[in-house]
Amino acid sequence: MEKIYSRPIGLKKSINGYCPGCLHSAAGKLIMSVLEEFDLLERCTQVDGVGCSANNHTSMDVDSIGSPHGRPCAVASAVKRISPETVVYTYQGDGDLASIGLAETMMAANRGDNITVFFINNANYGMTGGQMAPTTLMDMKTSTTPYGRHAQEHGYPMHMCEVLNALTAPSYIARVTCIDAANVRKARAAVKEAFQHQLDGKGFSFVEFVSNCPTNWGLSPIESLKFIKEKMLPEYPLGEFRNR
Amino acid sequence: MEKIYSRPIGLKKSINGYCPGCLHSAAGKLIMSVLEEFDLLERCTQVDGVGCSANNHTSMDVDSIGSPHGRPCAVASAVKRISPETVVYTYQGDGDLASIGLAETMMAANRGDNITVFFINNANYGMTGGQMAPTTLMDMKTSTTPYGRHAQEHGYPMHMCEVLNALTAPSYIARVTCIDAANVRKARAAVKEAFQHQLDGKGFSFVEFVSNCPTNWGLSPIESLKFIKEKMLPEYPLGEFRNR
Amino acid sequence: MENSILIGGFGGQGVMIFGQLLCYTAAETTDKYVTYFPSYSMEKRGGTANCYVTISDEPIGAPKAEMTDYVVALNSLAMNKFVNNVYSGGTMFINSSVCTEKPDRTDITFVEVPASDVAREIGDSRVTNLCMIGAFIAYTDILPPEKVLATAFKKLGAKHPEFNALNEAAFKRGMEIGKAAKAKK
Amino acid sequence: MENSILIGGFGGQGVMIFGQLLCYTAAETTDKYVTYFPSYSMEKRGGTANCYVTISDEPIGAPKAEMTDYVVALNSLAMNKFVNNVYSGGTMFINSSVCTEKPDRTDITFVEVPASDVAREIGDSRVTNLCMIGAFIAYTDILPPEKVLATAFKKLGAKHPEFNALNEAAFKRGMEIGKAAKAKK
Amino acid sequence: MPKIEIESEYCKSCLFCVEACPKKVIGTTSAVNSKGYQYAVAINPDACVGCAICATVCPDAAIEVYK
Amino acid sequence: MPKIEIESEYCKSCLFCVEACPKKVIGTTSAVNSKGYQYAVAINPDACVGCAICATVCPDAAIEVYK
Amino acid sequence: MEKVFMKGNEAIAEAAIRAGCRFFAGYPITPQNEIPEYMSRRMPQPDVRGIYLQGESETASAAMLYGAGATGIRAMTSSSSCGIALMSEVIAWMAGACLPVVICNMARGGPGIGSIQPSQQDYFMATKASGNGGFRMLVFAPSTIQEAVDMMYRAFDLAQKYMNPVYILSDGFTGAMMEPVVLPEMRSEEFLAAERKKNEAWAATGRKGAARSHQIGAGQRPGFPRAPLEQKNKADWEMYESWKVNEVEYENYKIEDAELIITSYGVSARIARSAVDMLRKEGYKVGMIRPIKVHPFPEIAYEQLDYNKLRGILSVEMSIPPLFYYDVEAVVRKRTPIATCLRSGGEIIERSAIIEAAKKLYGDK
Amino acid sequence: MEKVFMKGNEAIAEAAIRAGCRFFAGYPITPQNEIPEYMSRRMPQPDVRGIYLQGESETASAAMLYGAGATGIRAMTSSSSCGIALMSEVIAWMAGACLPVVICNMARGGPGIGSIQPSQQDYFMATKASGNGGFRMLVFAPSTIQEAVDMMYRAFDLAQKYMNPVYILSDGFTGAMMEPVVLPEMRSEEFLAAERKKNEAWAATGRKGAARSHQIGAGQRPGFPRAPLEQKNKADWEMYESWKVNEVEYENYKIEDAELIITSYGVSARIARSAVDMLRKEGYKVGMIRPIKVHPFPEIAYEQLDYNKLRGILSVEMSIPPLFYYDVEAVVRKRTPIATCLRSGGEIIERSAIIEAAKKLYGDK
Ligand SMILES: Cc1ncc(C[n+]2csc(CCOP(=O)(O)OP(=O)(O)O)c2C)c(N)n1
Ligand SMILES: Cc1ncc(C[n+]2csc(CCOP(=O)(O)OP(=O)(O)O)c2C)c(N)n1
Ligand code: SF4
Ligand code: SF4
Ligand code: SF4
Ligand code: SF4
Ligand code: SF4
Ligand code: SF4
Ligand SMILES: [Mg+2]
Ligand SMILES: [Mg+2]
Repeated sequence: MEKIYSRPIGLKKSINGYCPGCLHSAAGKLIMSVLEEFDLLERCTQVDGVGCSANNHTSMDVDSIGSPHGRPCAVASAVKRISPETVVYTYQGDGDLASIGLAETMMAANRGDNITVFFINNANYGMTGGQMAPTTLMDMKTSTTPYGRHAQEHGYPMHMCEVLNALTAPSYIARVTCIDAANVRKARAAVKEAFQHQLDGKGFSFVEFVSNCPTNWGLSPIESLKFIKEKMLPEYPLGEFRNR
Repeated sequence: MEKIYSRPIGLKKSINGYCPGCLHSAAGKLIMSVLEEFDLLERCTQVDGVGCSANNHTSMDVDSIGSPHGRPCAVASAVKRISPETVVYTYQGDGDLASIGLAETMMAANRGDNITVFFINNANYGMTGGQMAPTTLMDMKTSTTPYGRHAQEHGYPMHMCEVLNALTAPSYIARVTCIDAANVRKARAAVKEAFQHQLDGKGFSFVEFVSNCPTNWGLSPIESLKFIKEKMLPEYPLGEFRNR
Repeated sequence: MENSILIGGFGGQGVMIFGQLLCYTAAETTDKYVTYFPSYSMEKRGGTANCYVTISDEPIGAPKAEMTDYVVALNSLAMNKFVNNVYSGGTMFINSSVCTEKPDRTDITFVEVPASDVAREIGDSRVTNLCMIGAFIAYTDILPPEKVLATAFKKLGAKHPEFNALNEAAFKRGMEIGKAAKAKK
Repeated sequence: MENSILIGGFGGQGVMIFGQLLCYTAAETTDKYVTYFPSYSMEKRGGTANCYVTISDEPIGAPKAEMTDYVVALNSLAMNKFVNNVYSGGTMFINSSVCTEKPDRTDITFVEVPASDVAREIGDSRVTNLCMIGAFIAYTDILPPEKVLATAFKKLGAKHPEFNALNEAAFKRGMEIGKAAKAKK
Repeated sequence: MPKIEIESEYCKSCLFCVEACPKKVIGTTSAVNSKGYQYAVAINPDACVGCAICATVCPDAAIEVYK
Repeated sequence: MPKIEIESEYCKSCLFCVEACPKKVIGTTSAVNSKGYQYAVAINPDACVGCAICATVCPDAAIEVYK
Repeated sequence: MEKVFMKGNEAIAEAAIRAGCRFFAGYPITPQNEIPEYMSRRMPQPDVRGIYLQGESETASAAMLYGAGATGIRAMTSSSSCGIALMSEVIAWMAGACLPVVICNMARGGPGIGSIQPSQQDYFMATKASGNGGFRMLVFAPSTIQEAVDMMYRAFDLAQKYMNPVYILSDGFTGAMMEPVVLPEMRSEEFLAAERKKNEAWAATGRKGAARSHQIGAGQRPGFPRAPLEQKNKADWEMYESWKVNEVEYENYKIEDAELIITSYGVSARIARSAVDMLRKEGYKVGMIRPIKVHPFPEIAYEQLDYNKLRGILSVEMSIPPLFYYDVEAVVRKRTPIATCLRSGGEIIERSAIIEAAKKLYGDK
Repeated sequence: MEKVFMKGNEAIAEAAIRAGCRFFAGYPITPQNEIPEYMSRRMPQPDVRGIYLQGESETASAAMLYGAGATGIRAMTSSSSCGIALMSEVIAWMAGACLPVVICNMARGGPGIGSIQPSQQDYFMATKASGNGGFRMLVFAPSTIQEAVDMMYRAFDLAQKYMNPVYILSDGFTGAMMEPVVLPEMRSEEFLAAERKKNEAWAATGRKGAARSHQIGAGQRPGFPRAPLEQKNKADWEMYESWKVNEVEYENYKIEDAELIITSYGVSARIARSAVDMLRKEGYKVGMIRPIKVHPFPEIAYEQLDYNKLRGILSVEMSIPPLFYYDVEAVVRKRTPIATCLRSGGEIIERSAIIEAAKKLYGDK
């Protein structure tokens, strides 16, 4: 009998620190799986943002740099320029990438630094207890929008793929989700494509995962998938925004 | 005999600190002139970035806040929310607004804060001696791109109007220049429109001035206008990007 | 008189509510000094969650007591981790439904409360903690049971009045278990 | 021996070049200690620009001397601002083309150099500073004139060899003026 | 015959696999792992067709599939 | 008759007005202001038509126009 | 007044509001999240009508606070350790611009991200250098929630009085724990309006007919004409010196006959105090000096000791390397031995360790 | 070696490159712009082949440096005062992650934006708290361009030796002035390759068959397994204590028979030295103690003084309020009077003022 689906070898042999049903785990799993397929586990560096992604370094067995909150892209740009033979990627939440780190993200993209950026959009600050993020949906209640997110006061959800698409340099931009098997497969293909861009020296590649935060959304894992499908995806349409 | 063109009363009765032919002066003059027309000189607050704009507070006779480098939009957002009856606007260079302050600029825009932002794009860091800015043109030599700006190393010029146009909240976005009388008149109209948006409570309004830096460009004032026309404008097309 | 209590379990088991119900009751119905100190692991769910409660006649210096008079363990992880935090002569309450091997310490008393089983019988695993509180209060007499229950109604019933009956049932069953244990001592 | 010199003028008048030519010459052709300290106002153009030069046989403590042996003023603003920075007995060189009213201090010597006029005659206002240097060197004998001129050729002529002739002409005219003044003293 | 293996210590009981399996192979029992999670088990292993949907959706990579 | 007034102390000699004036009204002389700038002057005032182009382009608001 | 059982962070937030805080900007960071969260709920309420604004970062939040300060409204931010570090530049600007704002640091382990557990490793950052340029602030160090609440209330008045940021150096322990607390009275709308009115003499919210336009900026005193920076530095220095006379605050606890002094501040002092009590019960003549403000440092408290009588001083803090210790050492001037009892990195100091260290220093008894 | 007449900033940049610096990230700020500008020209040259990267801010530049540090390459950043303040959080991270980087502060007036003129108002920020968490760094304070160059050269070795950021606290004066300087030898490619190779034991540039993946992060020692934060804090403390033995550097100038000691550091000390010379010429028995590193503070220099002989100490710095003074005061322990001679806000201290203050303190002669 042949093993047709295995746990990626880049994952440590222990339970990780993410909550049950958190799709952070799913994204990490795909990244490890693609690195394994490309035989890059031994020549990659992961740059983690601050957020629930801080769990990564306890579960992923690759070289990694825990970066100051919001600064992974700046850190990764330096690492890649110094060590071009290393595959360098960041792993960041929406607070990290789209709020405190927005300038670093956009400027690395604008410089066309040859790095890959994974963006976990769960519409809140998961790690710190579910505060409003730039990506929080309209009317969504969070611990700092107790009365809901309202346009007048808080503006609108931030669409990072679309914003990055306004820049010249990025070479690959895609938005995916892991809510079901079909989407997981598409997400994996996007991760692969992104790394391929880096291997080909094409510059900045970016994959946004429309994700969940069952804990802070106050939903069961299954309910949270439904929420993604019904609420998140209409706001954050999936697809490839750029592939050159 | 009637005076048909006067020095705006918002300008102090002394020479300002800008270099000869610097269009910073032109932008400031237009802003003062529109504030005078709208009778807002007594109820406005100007938030200055750090850059050559630091000259403003010595020449403009309105309430003003000198803001930490890059943070005018955050400062202005707070001021406007606390004091909605005040017309609040920022005045920022490209280093200030599009580099160190990129996150603050974009997030104020994304929140739709009811402020007006004037952006002086002179393709370098004027105040500090002409270093590369995000807006520096391709192949342009600056004091930190001694061999020219090259895509591979430095990426591409940043188009702030276009980037902001990828956000939902902003209500007015325009790019103007002051290289000749016709353009000065259009620029003034844009300044007026921007303030009108704020007076109407429509949210974030943004006017980019394609400007010059004769000193650091190493050109005479007249040559610098030619450079804008021939090199800057093809990269930074003028026009209204949004007006709702 | 100072009573210090350490409550430990998994996140989601109602550890914090346990501690807070004691504290609110003490703070709002007595003149005692009361402190509450929560301590989470990084993970929000699945991780460990503990809290420290001190109820005292005098100002409280160390709200996170190294050694406490009582430890309440809602799972075996907490039981094993905190068994040495009980003062000699103190008491450890264990959720015996899930804590199978009792640690061997002979200088403290163990009160076994099959709280998870009770909750399952009552029909909602979320009332495990109320059962433990019932047992704890009945055994220790630290606070009047009716006051604690009233606090539970006030704090937990406000949002979910439908839980009041379940909570009360669990609390009462816990009290019985606590009383029985006390009688034995 | 320590010689301290303060050069002042508008940005764009070649103040910094004046100072640097002295310094490079001293540093590269003598064993002396040399320091150069520039001081700009905020504006890049049109603002004031000054620099301090010290050439000494011993290590230099204060590269920005409060009082100097010599002040060179390329405009009247600098002249009036710095006239009191000259040690009693010291010398002030003024660009007499633009400095009309000489300040009244009798304990120092004024050397008037119509440098802007000379430059205009030579055909380029940018050589004003070279004329001043010529006068300064001829009057003070601080450095050998041919070395200073060689430095000018090396530093300024590298990018713009077409200026060498103009610079030399200005320098020489300045020297004549300086020599004449020296003869008078 | 296709089969799945669930590493109970990695499972967090999110139930994604339970929901996703087209053959209703997976469920939970009262058993919990060391972290207190009621882990998933192949309660109906014979129905498994080895489609790997469960493993694909399992965020925690707790499932391996054999065919 | 239209005329312009240039406040010499505000002028930085950028020459924008000189370049822009359709009637070649403006030029410079050897005179400098207190900042050392060779300020602009109406050297040919009678030609002025009061179009205010010079004032419009003067970044330093040194020109006022009467008509 | 009524006692309420509250979480430290929430009590602090409510105290700020009662003191008249009507603007809060902040960015999430554990262990102070309940402060912004509380503010986001509370500010819009009809009895407050204040503004909660979530910054896109600590830098932006501080800049928002800077803007708020420039309007003359009572305003604050809070964060924790690395988040406060990220505010350094703007804090220096606020001090440079003489803005009456309040900054609250619910400190955690460090350096950098450190740990989310409570710590006192920011002592130097708070008392010596929260940014560039050598400015200083009044730094309160609450030992209990009640004290935190009272300090927060006073902080706004002091910020206004001195036209300088006031700093609350608390910690994640005090923020996360709960305790009964008496909340201060809500400042009246009239009072706040009057204060705001006063500030119109310099606030940059539109000139409104003022003789001079108001310009706020680092290096300028609000409402005063521009002057050389050195002049402002000097005026600031004079103010700091005046604090040494007027703003020193500390507590002596059982020191009269003490042969051993435990000295500590903030949450450590709370624990140390109970160690003093227990040591006293065992017959040790132990007392405590507790700076209530850690800047200005209460040198006088240590000067007044009778060093002939002392066996030593035990300096207790949750920081390794010790930091508070250096200020103690500087004032004690080797007149008696100083020992330390330390924890760090988020570990909470144990009373038993303090007792042990005290006994050791006390010597044979 | 040949003397060249160079601008301080450029000499510093060249010295860094000769010491093996192969990565520079920075953001423009006066008065240190010639450093990044020089780096942008020099790094791409064939004898260097290093990387110049302009950050989008000081925060980003510091983060880039953090990333560079994590690769084991020799790397630095430079900035000035408020720019350095903006790096605080990341500097704390670099200390937390034990990265061997070099940070250069060409200080200017403060607080906040202050002035672009030289100043020494960042003394506390540099020596006591460049961020959160109580970490410390070796802090060099060059007095001349030559010294700045030599220190810069040594800084990289020391950063590597201690696996801790090293800080150069210079100022806009030293950066902007020009002086003849002897540049150190260019470190060989072989030496640098060997150093880089050593760092592969912990660098995070791809696992390459290592037994354990390498993880860099604040709170972790590179190459070591994860341990509790407190343990790391303790190890850091031990390192800091070891510096007090091994890294103290200061200069005594004409102190043998001195009855008055002038003490000063950095650019002020340069000016003070010439004041000493002039005072000596007038017959005053004056000497100078000059810390060469300002952290660890050279306490021993002041301990070795014969206080019976002294009329006093004059502490000279370009900072109001005085900061360096406090370290002097702490070690002098009231054994002799201390006076200050200060300027601030970008004003440069005058030799005449030092002389005057010294004479006053010296008393009748
Ligand atoms: C400078 C700084 N500010 C704030 C924090 C606190 N912090 C830790 S995680 C986090 C939010 C992370 O949210 P996000 O990036 O969306 O990640 P998620 O947890 O949602 O995956 C914040 C604000 C920090 N560590 N550092
Ligand atoms: C935090 C910080 N970093 C850097 C500086 C230095 N600085 C002053 S002005 C300036 C550049 C301004 O360039 P830009 O915004 O384009 O304005 P311009 O002068 O070109 O109009 C910089 C980097 C500063 N003052 N503060
Ligand atoms: S808090 Fe939210 S984002 Fe973080 S691990 Fe839990 S579910 Fe995932
Ligand atoms: S340096 Fe450039 S931008 Fe600044 S005032 Fe001069 S010309 Fe204008
Ligand atoms: S492999 Fe397919 S059929 Fe088998 S358990 Fe998984 S999902 Fe069900
Ligand atoms: S999907 Fe994975 S983690 Fe979730 S229940 Fe199934 S096996 Fe467990
Ligand atoms: S108003 Fe018109 S014609 Fe008259 S000077 Fe100006 S530009 Fe020339
Ligand atoms: S445009 Fe204005 S500043 Fe320029 S030369 Fe004419 S008058 Fe002078
Ligand atoms: Mg998130
Ligand atoms: Mg610019």
